[in-house]
Amino acid sequence: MTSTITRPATQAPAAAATETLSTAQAINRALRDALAEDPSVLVLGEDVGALGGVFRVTDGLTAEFGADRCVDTPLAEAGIMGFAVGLAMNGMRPVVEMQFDAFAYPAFEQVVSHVAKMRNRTRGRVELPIVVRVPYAGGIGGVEHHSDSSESYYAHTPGLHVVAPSTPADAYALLREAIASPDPVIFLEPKKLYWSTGEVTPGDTRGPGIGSAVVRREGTDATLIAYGPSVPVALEAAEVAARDGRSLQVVDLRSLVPYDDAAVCAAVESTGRAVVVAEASGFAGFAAEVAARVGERCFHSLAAPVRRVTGLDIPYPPPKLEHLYLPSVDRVLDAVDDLQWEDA
Amino acid sequence: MTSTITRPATQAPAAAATETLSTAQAINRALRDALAEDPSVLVLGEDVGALGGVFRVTDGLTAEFGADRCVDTPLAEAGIMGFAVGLAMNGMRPVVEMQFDAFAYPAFEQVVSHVAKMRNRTRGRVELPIVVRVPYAGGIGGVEHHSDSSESYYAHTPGLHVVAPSTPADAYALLREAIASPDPVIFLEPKKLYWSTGEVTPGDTRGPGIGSAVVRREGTDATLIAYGPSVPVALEAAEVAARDGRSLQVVDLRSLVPYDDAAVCAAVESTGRAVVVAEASGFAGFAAEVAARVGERCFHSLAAPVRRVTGLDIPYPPPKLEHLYLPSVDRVLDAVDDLQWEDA
Amino acid sequence: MLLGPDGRPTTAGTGTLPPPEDLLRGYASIVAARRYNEQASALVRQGRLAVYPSSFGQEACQVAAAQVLADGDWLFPTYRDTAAVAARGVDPVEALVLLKGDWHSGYDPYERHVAPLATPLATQLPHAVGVAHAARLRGEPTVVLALCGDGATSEGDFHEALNFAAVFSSPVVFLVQNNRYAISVPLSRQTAAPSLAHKGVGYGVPGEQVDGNDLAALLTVLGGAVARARAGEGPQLVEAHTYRMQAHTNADDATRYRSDEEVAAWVGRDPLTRLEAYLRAEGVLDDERAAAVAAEAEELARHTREGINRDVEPDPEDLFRHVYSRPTPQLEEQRALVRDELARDEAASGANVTTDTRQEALR
Amino acid sequence: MLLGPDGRPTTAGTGTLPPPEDLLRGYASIVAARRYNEQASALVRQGRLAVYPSSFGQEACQVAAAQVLADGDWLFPTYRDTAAVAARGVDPVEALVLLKGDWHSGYDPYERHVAPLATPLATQLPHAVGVAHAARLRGEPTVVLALCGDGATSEGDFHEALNFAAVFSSPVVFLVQNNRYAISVPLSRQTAAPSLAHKGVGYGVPGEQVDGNDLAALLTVLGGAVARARAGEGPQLVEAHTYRMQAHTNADDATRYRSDEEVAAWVGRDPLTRLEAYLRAEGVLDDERAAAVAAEAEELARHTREGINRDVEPDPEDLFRHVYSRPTPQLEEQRALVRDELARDEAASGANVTTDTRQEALR
Ligand SMILES: Cc1ncc(C[n+]2csc(CCOP(=O)(O)OP(=O)(O)O)c2C)c(N)n1
Ligand SMILES: Cc1ncc(C[n+]2csc(CCOP(=O)(O)OP(=O)(O)O)c2C)c(N)n1
Ligand SMILES: [Mg+2]
Ligand SMILES: [Mg+2]
Repeated sequence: MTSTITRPATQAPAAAATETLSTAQAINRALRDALAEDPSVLVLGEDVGALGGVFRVTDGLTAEFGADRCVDTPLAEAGIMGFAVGLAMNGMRPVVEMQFDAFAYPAFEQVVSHVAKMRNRTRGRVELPIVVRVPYAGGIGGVEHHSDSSESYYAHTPGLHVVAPSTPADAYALLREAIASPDPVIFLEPKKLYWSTGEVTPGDTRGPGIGSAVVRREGTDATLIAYGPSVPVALEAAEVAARDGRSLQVVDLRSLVPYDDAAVCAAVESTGRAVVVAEASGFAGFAAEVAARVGERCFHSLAAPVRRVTGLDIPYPPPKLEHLYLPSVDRVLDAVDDLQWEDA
Repeated sequence: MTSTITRPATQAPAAAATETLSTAQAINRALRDALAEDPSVLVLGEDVGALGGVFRVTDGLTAEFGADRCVDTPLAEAGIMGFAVGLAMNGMRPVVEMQFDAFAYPAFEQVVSHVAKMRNRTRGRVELPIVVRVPYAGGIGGVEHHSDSSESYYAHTPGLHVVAPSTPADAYALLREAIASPDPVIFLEPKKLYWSTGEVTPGDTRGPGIGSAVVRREGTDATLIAYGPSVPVALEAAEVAARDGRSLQVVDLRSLVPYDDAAVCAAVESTGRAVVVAEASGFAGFAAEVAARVGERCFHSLAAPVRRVTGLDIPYPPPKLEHLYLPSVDRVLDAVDDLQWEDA
Repeated sequence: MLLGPDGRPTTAGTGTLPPPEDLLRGYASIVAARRYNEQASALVRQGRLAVYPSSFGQEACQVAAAQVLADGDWLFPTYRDTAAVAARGVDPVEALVLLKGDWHSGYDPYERHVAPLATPLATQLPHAVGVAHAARLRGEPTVVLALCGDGATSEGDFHEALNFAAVFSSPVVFLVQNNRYAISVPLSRQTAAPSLAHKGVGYGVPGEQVDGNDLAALLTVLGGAVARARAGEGPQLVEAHTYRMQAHTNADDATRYRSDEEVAAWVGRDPLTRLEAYLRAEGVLDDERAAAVAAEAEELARHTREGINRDVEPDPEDLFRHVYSRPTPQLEEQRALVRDELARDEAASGANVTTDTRQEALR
Repeated sequence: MLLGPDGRPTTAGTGTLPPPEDLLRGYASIVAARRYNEQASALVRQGRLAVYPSSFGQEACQVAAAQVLADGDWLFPTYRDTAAVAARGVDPVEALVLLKGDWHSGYDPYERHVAPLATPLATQLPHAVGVAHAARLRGEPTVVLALCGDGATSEGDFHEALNFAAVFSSPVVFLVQNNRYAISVPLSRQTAAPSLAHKGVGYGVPGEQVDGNDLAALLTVLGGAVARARAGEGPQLVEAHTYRMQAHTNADDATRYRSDEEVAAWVGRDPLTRLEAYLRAEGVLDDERAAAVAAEAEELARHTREGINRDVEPDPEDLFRHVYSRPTPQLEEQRALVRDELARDEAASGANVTTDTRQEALR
C-alpha cells in the first residue's frame, strides 16, 4: 500500500513526545525544528517575520532565529522565487512562503523555467533544495484570488514534487522530508485545515514518505481517492455512507508527484469502483490524471466508470456562493450512488 | 459530429478564391483581413513590427497598417498582457503575440487572474476580446525553453477558450473567429506546422467553429483523438495501420475549450477503442482530461482502456533527443496494438 | 506640503493653494470618507462584511484621487480604495460588494469609469496604461489615475506598467499611497531608494512627492500631474506620504509590527483635523456648515449600512452566466447539476428537513 | 571613454587607464573572443551548431566581464555571452553545448562559478542576487556579476532583482550590454529614460555608463564597481554602450530593421582595432606579440572546431536521470519504454532495416 519510493534519509533526532497541534502549529514546529537543526535552512516570504505570516504559520521564527534566517522580503513573488533559486544554488535550503495560491502566479516563470528544470538542465550538477509553501484552496470565505487551487499547474510541470498533507502529523513529517529533499517541493497547505488539530510527534519522520499514498479508512464497496482539503470530505462521506450500509474506502494521496500508482491501483482493484474527490476545477485538473490512470491501469477491475467530484469549471466564487463550488459530502455520495450498482 | 456550440456571427465578406498557403501565411492573412475589416483590432508583441515576428507571421502588417495597429512593445510579457487587458477594456480587440510558449509564463498571473476572470468578476460588464497567439510545442530542433507545450495550464483555467489548429484552413478560420469572439482565446500555433501548406479560402469562416471537433479520417477499429501538432502524427499512424489492415479513425479536437464531448463520444462509441495523442508531457496534462472524459462517458462502449500517447514527463529535451520525447507514429501504433484485440 | 500639521499654510510647498471652494468640497468628501471607513469597520465587527481594508488616515489621498478627475477619466483602485471609489460617485454599497462576499465586483466599471477593485498587487497598473493608450489612439482626452501602495512598487508589474506608459507616452498618473507598510513589512524592506518618486527617473517619468495627509497639496500636485498628462506630457508619478492608521484589515494585528508611539505620532498629522483647522481659520467653514457636512456623511453612512444590511441572496445561476459570453456545454451540464441539487434541497427543506440532508444524519 | 575610436587616450573619461599588462591580457582575450565568434558562426553555417547568438562587436564587454572577477566570484551569463564564459576559463566547447543541441548546459557551473546560460530574459538576475546573498550570509567575499541586454531591462525580473539586491545590500554588479536592439526592437521602444544607467536611481543603486567598445574604460568602470560591491557598498549598475554587429542569431534577418549605414558607423568603433591601435602606439604590442596572440586564438578556434565536430551521441538515459534526484516510478516506466523501443530499433537496424520501421513502409 505504501510507496515504492525510498525517502532520502533524514537525520531525525529521537522522536519527542506526541502533542496535539493544529496543522498551522505542526508546520510551524517543522520549520522551527529544521531551522534549529540545519543552519542552511532559511524561511523567506512576505510578512513571515514580525507578523508571523498572515496565517501565523511562521510565528516566532524571526524572534528565535533572527531576521537573517526568517526573512521578510520585498513584495515581489518572482523576485522571491528567483532569489531562492540563487540561495539554493549557493548552499542554502530556502523555504519560501507564497502568501496565497493566486499570489504565486507572478513567480510562475521562475518555477516552471528554473525551479523545475535546473537539475535537469545541468545534468544533476545544480540541485535546488527549495520548498515552496502555498496556503492552498478555499473553504475559508476568502474574497477573490484567495481560494485558488493551483496543484494541477505544478503537477503537470516535470521536475517538481507536489505534496498536500491532510493531517497535522503529515504536515509535520512531509514538510520535514520536503526540506531535507534535494529536489524542489511544492508544499500545498489546505487553508481550511490550518486550524484542525491532531496528534503530532515532532522529530518523528519515519511514517510513509513523499510518494506514498495511505488508506485512511478501509472499505469494500468503492474507493474514494482524495488529497489535501478533500480528504476530510471523503472521510465524512464514508461515515455517512456507512450508516446507509455502504462501505467506502478512502485513499489519501498525500503526494501528487511522485504519484503512488501501486497503492491507488491496489485500493481500486479491491473495490472495483472509484470516485476521485478534488477541490480544484475539474477540467484538465489533477483529478483527470487520477481518473485517467485508474482507467488505464485498473480497467478490467472496474465495475463502473471512474467518477470525479471536483470544483466547478468556473473561477472560484465569492464567499456567499463557495459552498456550491466545493465538492460536498452530498456530491460525493451522489457520485457513489451513480456507480451503477444495479450492474453489481 | 460537429459542435453543439453556436458560433458568434462573424460578418464574413463573401468568400474569396481558394489559395494554397502555409499555416504561417494563413495566420498572416487572417490578421490582415481582421485589421482591414475592424479598426479596433490591434496586433502587439515583441518583434511583430519591422521584423514580422520571429516566425514572420506578422510580416508586412506594420507596413500596411502602421505602427499603431501592429505594435512593437517593450520586452515584458506581463506588461504586454496587462496592457492588452486595458486596451480591451476600452474598446479595442488586441491580438497579442507571445514569442514562444515558455516566454508567456511571465504573463501567467495576468492571464489567470485577469484575462480569464474579468468577465466573470464584473458579472459580464467588462468583456475582454483578447486573442493570445502562442507559437506552440516542439519538433523544430529548438534549444531549451523554445518547445514547451502549455495548453494544459490554460485549459485548466476557467474563462479561457483554448484553440489549436492543425491545418492552414483551420488556422485562418479559427483565428478569424477568435478575433471576433467577445471571449479571450488562447490560440496555439503548432510551430512545426508553420510551414505546412494547404488550401485556404480567405474570408470563408463558415466551417465548423470553435468548440467543434472534426473527424479527419474515417475508421472503424479504433479512434485516435489528437489536436494541433499531433494531428499529422495520428493521420500518418492511421495511414500506416491501414496497410496492416487496421482501420483507424482520427478526430481532430481543434478546440480544447470548449470541448466537443458529443463529437468525441460519438467517435469513440463507433469504434469502441481510443488512443489520445498529445505532445505535452502526459502527467496531469490535457490528454488526461480527454482520457478521463472518454472513460466516464463511453465506459460501456469501451473494449479496452483508453490509452495515452504523449510527451514524456520530463522537461522538453535538447534538439538531439527530442525525437525520443515526441509521440511518434511508432508509439501510436504500439498503443493501438495494446488495445487488447485478443478480447475483441 | 501646503498646510502644516496644525492647518496653517506653510511656505515649504512649491504649489499654490487651491481655491477655497475646492478645499471645502474636499473637506466634505474627507468627512464622508472618514465616516465611511468607520461605518465599514463597524459592519465588519457586526459580521456584515467579510473583510475591510480601511483607508482611515489616508482619506485625503482617497478624496483627491477622485476630485482631480474629469468625468471621462478613469480611476484604477485597489482593495484599499473603496472610499475613493465612493468619492468618485459609485454607490458606496456597490463599492463594498467584494468585501461583503456577494460577488467579486459590485459596480459597473463603465458607469463612472472606475475599474474593479484590484487585489493582485500592481496588476491593475498595466491595465490603466492600456485604457489610456486606447483613448489616445482614438484621440480622446482621457486621463487615467492608477492607485497602488508602497509595497506594490516592488512588483514587476509596477515596473512594466511605468515603462509601457513612458514608451507609449500614455496619459496615466500613477499615485502611490506610501503608507509606510505593506501589511507588516516596513518601507525599509521595500526599497533602498531615497523616495518612491525617484522610481520615475528610470523610466523618464517625472516623479513628485507630496504630503498625502494635506488635501491642499494633493489637489495641487495631483491636479498638476493630471493636467500635464492630459496636455500630452506623458505619464506622471506621484508619491503621497501618508499612514495607515488602522490594521491592514480586520484580520490583521498591527501591534505585532509597529509601536503605539509611531501610530500616535501620525494622529497629529490627521488629514481631516488639519484641513478643518485651516478652513475654520480662513472663515470658510463654520459650525453650521460643518454640521451640514456631518449630516451628509451620516446620510451616506446610513445608506451604506442599510444597503449592506439588506440581504440580497446571490443568484447561483450567476456562477455559470458570466464565465464566457455563452456557457460551454460543460458548464451547461454543471449548471444543470447545481440546479438539480438546489431543487432537491428545496424539496427537502419544504419537507422541513435541513439543507444538507445526508450530513445532518451524523450530527 | 578612455580610448577614442582611433585608439588615442581621451580626457572624456573620469577613470584612469588600467596598467598596460591588463590591457594586453584583455587584448589577447578580445582577439580570442573575436575568433571564437567567427568560428561559432562558421559552425552554424556548417550545420554543426543549431543556433548562435554572436557577440561580435561586443567582445570588449565579454572580456571585461571575465577579467574583473576573482576566482571565487560568480558570472551569470545570457545566451549571448558564451565568449565571456569561455574568457572566464570554461572549456569553449562546453560553453556551446546548449547551442549545439546536445544538452541544455554543457559545463559544471560550480567549476568556474559560471551559471548556466540564461535564455528566459532577466530571470537569471534574481538568481545572481540569491547567490550573492548566500555568500554574504556566510561572510564570503564573493561578488556576482550578472549580465543582461538592453531589452531585458524592461522585464519585471530586472526590477525585482535590482530591488532585492539594493534592499539586501547584496554584492552584485549588473552589467547591461546595451547593444541598442532587442532582436529587431530598437532602444527607443524599450525605454524613454535618459539612459539605462538611470534605472539605478529608483533602487538606490549607483548607475554608471561606459563605452562598451573601450576595454580600458570597461576595466576601470567595471573593476571599480566590483571593488565597491566587494567593499560592502551594495549593488552596482553599469550600462555599457555597444553594438551587435551581426544579426541576433543566424535565424535573424537584421536588414529588416536596421540600415547598412548604421552598422557601418559602428565598424569605426570596433573594440579590437581601437585597443590594438592604442597598444601599438604605446609600444606595448608589436607584430611578434600580435602574432603570438593570433596563434593562441587560432588554437582556441581549432579546439572549439574539433570539439564541436566530434559527435558525442547524447545518452537517452540522461532524459530520465536528472529530472529528480531519483526517478519517480512514472519515470522509471517511461525509461523502460524508451529503452525497449531503442532495443527494438537496434535489433531492426541490425536486420538492416531503417530505424522508423513502420513509417518506412509509406515512403
Ligand atoms: C501579487 C500579490 N501578492 C501578495 C498579495 C497579498 N497582499 C495583499 S495586500 C498586501 C500588502 C500591500 O501593501 P501596499 O502595496 O503597501 O498597500 P497597502 O495595503 O499598504 O495599501 C499583500 C502582501 C497580493 N494581494 N497580491
Ligand atoms: C522572457 C523572454 N521573452 C522573450 C524571449 C525571446 N528573446 C530572446 S532574445 C530576445 C531579445 C533580447 O534583447 P536584449 O535583452 O537586448 O539582448 P540581446 O539579444 O540584444 O543581447 C528576445 C525577445 C526570451 N528569451 N525570454
Ligand atoms: Mg502600504
Ligand atoms: Mg540588446
